[in-house]
Amino acid sequence: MILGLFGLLVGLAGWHAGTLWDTLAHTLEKLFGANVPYTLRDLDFLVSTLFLLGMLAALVLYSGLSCQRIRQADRTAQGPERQWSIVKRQFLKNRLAVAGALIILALYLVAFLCPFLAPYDPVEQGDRVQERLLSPSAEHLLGTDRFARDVFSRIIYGSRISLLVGFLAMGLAVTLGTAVGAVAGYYGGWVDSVIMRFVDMMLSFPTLILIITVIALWRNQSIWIIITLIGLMSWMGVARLVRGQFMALKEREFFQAARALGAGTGRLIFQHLLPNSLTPIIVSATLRVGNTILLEASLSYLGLGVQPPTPSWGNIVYDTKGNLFTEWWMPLAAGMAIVITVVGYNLLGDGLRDALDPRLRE
Amino acid sequence: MNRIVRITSLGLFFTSLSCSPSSTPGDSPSDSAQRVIEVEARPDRGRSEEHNLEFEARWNELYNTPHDNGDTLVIGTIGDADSLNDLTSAAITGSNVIGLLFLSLTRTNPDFSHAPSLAESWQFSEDHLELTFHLRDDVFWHDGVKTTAHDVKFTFEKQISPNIGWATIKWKQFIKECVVVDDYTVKFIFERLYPYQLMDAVVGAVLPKHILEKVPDEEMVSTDFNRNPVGNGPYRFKVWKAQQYIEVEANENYFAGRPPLDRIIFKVVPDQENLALQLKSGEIDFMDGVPPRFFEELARQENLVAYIAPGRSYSYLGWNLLNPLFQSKKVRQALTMAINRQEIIDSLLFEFGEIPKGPVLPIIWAHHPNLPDFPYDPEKARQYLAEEGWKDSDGDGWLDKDGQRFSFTVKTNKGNQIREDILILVQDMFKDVGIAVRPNILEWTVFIGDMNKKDFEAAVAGWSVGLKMDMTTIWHSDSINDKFNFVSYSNPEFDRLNDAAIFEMDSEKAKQMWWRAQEMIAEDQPYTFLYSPKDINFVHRRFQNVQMETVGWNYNLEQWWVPKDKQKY
Amino acid sequence: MTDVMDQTSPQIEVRNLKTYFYTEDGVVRAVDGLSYRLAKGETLALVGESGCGKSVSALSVMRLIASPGKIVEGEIRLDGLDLLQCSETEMREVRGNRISMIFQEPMTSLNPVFTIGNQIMEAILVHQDVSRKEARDRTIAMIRRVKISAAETRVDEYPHQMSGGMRQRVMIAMALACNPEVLIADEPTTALDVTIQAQIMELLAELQSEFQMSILLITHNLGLVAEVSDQVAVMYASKVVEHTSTAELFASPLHPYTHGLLTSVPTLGMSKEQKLNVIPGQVPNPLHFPTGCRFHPRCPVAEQRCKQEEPLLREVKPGHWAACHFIENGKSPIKGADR
Amino acid sequence: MHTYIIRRILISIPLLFGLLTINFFLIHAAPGDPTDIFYNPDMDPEARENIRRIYGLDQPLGVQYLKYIQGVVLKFEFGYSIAKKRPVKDEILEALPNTIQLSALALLLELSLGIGIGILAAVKQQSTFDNAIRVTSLTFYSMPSFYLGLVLLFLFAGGVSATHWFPASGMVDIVRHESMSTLGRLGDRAIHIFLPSLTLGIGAAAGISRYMRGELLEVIRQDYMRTARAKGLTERVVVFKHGLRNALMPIITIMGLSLPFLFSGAVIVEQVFGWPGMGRVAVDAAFQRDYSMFLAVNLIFGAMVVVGNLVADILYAMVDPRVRLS
Repeated sequence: MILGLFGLLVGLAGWHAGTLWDTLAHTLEKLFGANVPYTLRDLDFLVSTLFLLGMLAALVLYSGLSCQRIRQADRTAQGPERQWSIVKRQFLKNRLAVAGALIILALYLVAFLCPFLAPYDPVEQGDRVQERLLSPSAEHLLGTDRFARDVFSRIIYGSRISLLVGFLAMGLAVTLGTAVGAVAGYYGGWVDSVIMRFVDMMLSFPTLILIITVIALWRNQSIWIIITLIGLMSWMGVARLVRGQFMALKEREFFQAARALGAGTGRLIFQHLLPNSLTPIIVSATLRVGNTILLEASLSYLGLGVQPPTPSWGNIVYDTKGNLFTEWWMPLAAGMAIVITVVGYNLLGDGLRDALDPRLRE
Repeated sequence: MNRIVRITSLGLFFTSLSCSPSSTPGDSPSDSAQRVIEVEARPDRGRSEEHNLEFEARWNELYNTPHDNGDTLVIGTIGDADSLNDLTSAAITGSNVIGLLFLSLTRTNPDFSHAPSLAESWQFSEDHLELTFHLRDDVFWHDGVKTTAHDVKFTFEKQISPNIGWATIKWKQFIKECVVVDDYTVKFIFERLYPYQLMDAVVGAVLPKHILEKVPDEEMVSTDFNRNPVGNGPYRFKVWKAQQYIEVEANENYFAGRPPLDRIIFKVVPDQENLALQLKSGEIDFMDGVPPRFFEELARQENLVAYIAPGRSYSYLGWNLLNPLFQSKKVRQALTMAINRQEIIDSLLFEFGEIPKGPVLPIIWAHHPNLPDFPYDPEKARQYLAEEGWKDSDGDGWLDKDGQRFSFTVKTNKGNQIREDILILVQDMFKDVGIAVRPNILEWTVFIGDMNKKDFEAAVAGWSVGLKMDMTTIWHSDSINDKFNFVSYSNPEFDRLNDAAIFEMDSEKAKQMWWRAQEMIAEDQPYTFLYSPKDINFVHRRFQNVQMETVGWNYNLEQWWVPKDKQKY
Repeated sequence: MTDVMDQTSPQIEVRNLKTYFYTEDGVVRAVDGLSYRLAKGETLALVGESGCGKSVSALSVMRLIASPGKIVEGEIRLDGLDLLQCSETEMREVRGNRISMIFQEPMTSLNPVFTIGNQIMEAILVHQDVSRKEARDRTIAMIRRVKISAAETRVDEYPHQMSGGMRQRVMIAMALACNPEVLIADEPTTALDVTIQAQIMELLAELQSEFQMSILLITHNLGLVAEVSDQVAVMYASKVVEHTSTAELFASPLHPYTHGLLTSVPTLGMSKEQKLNVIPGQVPNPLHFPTGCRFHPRCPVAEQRCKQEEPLLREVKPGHWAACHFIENGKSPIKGADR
Repeated sequence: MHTYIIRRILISIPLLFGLLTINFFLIHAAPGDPTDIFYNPDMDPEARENIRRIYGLDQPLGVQYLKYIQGVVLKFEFGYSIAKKRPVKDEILEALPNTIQLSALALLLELSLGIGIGILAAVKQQSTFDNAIRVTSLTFYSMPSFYLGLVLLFLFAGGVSATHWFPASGMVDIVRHESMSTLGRLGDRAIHIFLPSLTLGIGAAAGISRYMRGELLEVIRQDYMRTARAKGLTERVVVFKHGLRNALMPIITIMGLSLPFLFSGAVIVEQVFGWPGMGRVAVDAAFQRDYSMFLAVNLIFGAMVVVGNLVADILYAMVDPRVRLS
């Protein structure tokens, strides 16, 4: 089912360019009149993230239901609702985790509402002679860059790239990793050893350098290529994880039983193994988002990120580090934005782990 | 020293150079309170075969001013050298070091005329096809061997060897052979007559035969000499730590006497901010091609002196003439008028630059002072475009013509922030006249590849102007394929003029032809000539006798010195 | 039969011990007013269903209750010394030295990364100042004592190289290394299979007579109790409900719960018609015990009174203590309780 | 043991081979050409052709591949660097020690800081101290290395004159180093390597401390800890002897896995602090399409990762008696 979701996901990635957008935009124009707050780019982001949030929700739900399955399999007398109330309580109890969740939530709101929140258009340039490199003030909270663009607005819009990259790349990585890990873990034997050798090989690439090379294969680094590359570069961890899970679960009674009852491969994987591996997958996925965001930032810093003038936090730092002597607040702010986001995701991930993982429960 | 035309790549390799300061020689800035020295440009004298006594006198004066020895100069450079062997070096850092380690037959004067160096004197034969050099007999390689005519001949043979791939091999194309008359006399025999015979003969550092003759041509690219050169110049090679620094030390038995500074160290720092930081904190003493954005901060530093020199390079926005969009001259002129070049200079170069009207910069003798120009005028631009049929018929704010929107991609190379910025600015400026521009910033190698394949609509790039007046490789229709006429500019009349001018021995006649040629290009606007950046150099004020000259900031590097009481190291 | 309660100088005496756990959903009264005495060289069995607070009480004696658990009240006297008044340092002197403990799961109770020898020696080295050499010799001797063959080689083996039974022997060796006065055995055999169980218990009995130590045996296995213990204390819902000599208990269980407990295990010579008695309902939630007699919801003879009044543990007949309102002159309220 | 190591090495050979192959075709597939760095109008197309011929770039890709592999396998020869005008081997032999120096120190920092803080946080679990530590370490963990580097650079390397305590780039004071006493040189190296290794190590350290905390909390729950306490051991002995050793085992594996990230980090850090290491060589090689250099660098990185993991596994087997290498 993950694969299915991934299918959709890829579809979306391709789809975003498709004509469907124009029609969407035009209908919006008809609805709101000419002055639609959202541009095509916005819609693009909106739909994809909404979709992804949906996907995550689905996954969590799925894993929740499956938790119940494994509980019963394990003969521990706990209904799903009890299970869930525990998880919920555990999570809410963890103040840091809640904080993380709130940060992420806030960030998504910001990303969704950019057109309303940002005081200026992020790429619109002001009077480049009079209004460039202004210091922070009431009308320009973080001053303006050398194109007289409002840095604050750029950082607000930058959130979209980072969030999009983080989310999509992670989705890709996790899906891929799960698929590979599942195959290796389920079949074991030589299949496993071949796959794992490959994983080892991938792991021994210094990611950044490889991406630098591969990215050159494309003329212009559209955000989608970057996302794909980052995804393709960071699935190995998940693969190992899932494989391990499968290996362990295969020893469990409920699986032996199911197999003894002659359940088919598909059923075994999707009904028994996968659901019970989801908890760690979700946790590691959440924690992974942070890494992907950092990777995107590093790429942008090397000048390999999204093409200007589109703002991303990474390329704002890259772009304004020359001002460090004088307008130091610009790179500082953009960098802090990255840090806060990643912190948010990691807190969230920790929280989820502590909540979902019974072993860690005090 | 050997300066050549090169595409300024990655923005790291601006061939920098300044002109003679208004201040008189010897009087160095630290005496006067002056901390920013603006230098006025003076064009070279074109074809110059006779000595320029005035400059030679000054050179010797500089050399003989009483001075203290000692101290070290740390030069910050963003890129490492690739080789210290003139035959294989491609990076600018390399050629700067080579300038200190090796002698050429002649030294270049501030006005591009030739001064004695390894060669004491030279003269042409009657038919002007033979050029004889008389070498000094007191020049020694750093390993003690004498430098002789045999080295000169050997060097020439290596330079033209196809199995070595010397970068400026083309300069030797009209030299038939090099003959050793006696140990200190060498003769170059030319196939034909042309203005730059002397320059072509002397270009390139003379190399030690007794060391390199053992090396097969194919192995020249990787021979140990590339990293452990033995020269005969004022400084001798000491150590090169890859990606860290190259250190040279004073050559005690240099024929003109020991240079004052004990050591000169080229420190490699791969990051612009870091370099500026070290200049500020005094970890490095000198940096050329300082990005304008740092000027303000660095000029504030008490212990730094700035030298502002007119640029030897210009950046342009080239229109691919094979693309139907840009085939109309009027459209190209309109595009130029749509760009506020002064603003680019003001905002991106912090006013350290000028608008070049044509491809030949003021510092070149053939420069045309009043070319037709297309100053910023969006109104006129729209009008021109309208006349060419580009109107905003569907009222969406973008110009269109028979249903096709006026939009194109502008490519440039990554790493040169100013160029990247220009794309952003230009995109905004074109928007005002209703033209949609998509920036596309590519890696250097990819960018060059696309330019060669003509796989671009418009591109921002730059040329740095060479010593020779020759427009062939960039503008001639023969250069369209796998040469440097990227935009495929083709104009028979221009070709004819150019070909004639190259070989015109009469400077005045030549000048007229070059002017005509420049007018054509200015008229046709195959490029929009964006800006010619001034070159910003910062040097620590303790250094005396700093004489930045037209031929480069390192014109008299070997003569810089520091008073004992001010010496740092 | 000797009189447990006023026996001279009990080895260990627990009075009205209360250990509570302060969880976010409320106070769990794991041990709630527990009292018992254990005489020198004797074995007291603490019996009860799982979750009735047996193990917690044991850990309380060792003062190994970690937060959110806390000993809120009571006395624990070891030869008159009140452990609850001891400082942590003094307590450390007691642990593993005068009182030591073996745990339920031999598989996980040994540290996987140290040799068993190392782990036994540790105990000796902390409590007695002897050279490592000496300590090692003793360790080997100890291992031999618990009937592990080839002690000299076994001493350097790691837990994972041993069977469950072996590990439990190692645990015992570790516990007895400094021949303690009291050994607390918390379900020492539940994790082992029957044949091994017997061996281990045998071993314990042997060592007991050898070391003259008292054993507090915590178990739910009445079979074991019958075999080894001199005294029995039956726990229900964090309290002792009956306390007497083993023989007496099995002869005439007075408390309805004890009765239920006994009749719920098959005994030899039990005719087929006699069917196993099952105690209805389940163990009450320690978060909120029933008012009055905590057993009343499950008690066959419970009445209104049981709901209000909490019965005290009283001597219902000489040497026999029980907590039930309806025990008159040593007669169980349940018909045919005495056999 | 030995057989195990040998077997592992044998297994890793095809792995590295695959790595080499993939890289080879990747870098050649990438547009652009190494001779582009000689690009200037004075160079005739013929001259470029000469260079291409000298470096054998004119031959079909397959042939180039076979030749390269042959060179590597038979003569352990990595070819010539077009950009550096010298045998690849020399360049690497110069850069590798520097990167190893940097990474090693970073690793040391990572472990000492990470483990130390992790333990503190675990022992003081749920205390405000614990939370403070967690948030701070998380912040560093979530900080892009280039950003941290930039900040440190400007705070302590000259941006703020008041706190100009460290040099901004390089490995040594290139002017004075030669004339220093042995001790002086050591100090010189120390202050030069400090900021880079800090930048590289601190993020990872934060990561480790997070793991460490988790592991220790996990271990503290184990039965054998109770046993240890029951023996009358002091809490310190219980935690540090019985707890730590168990908690450290997973850290070893993580350490092994963290190597590639360390190298990726080096790419950035070396750029920011002008550290003359493999990272910079790699980036240059990638951008300049310096084929043989690029391949060699990646091969080395790969090999180091393989060895690192091997070492990690061996260490693991040493601390965990349950694991048998065979």
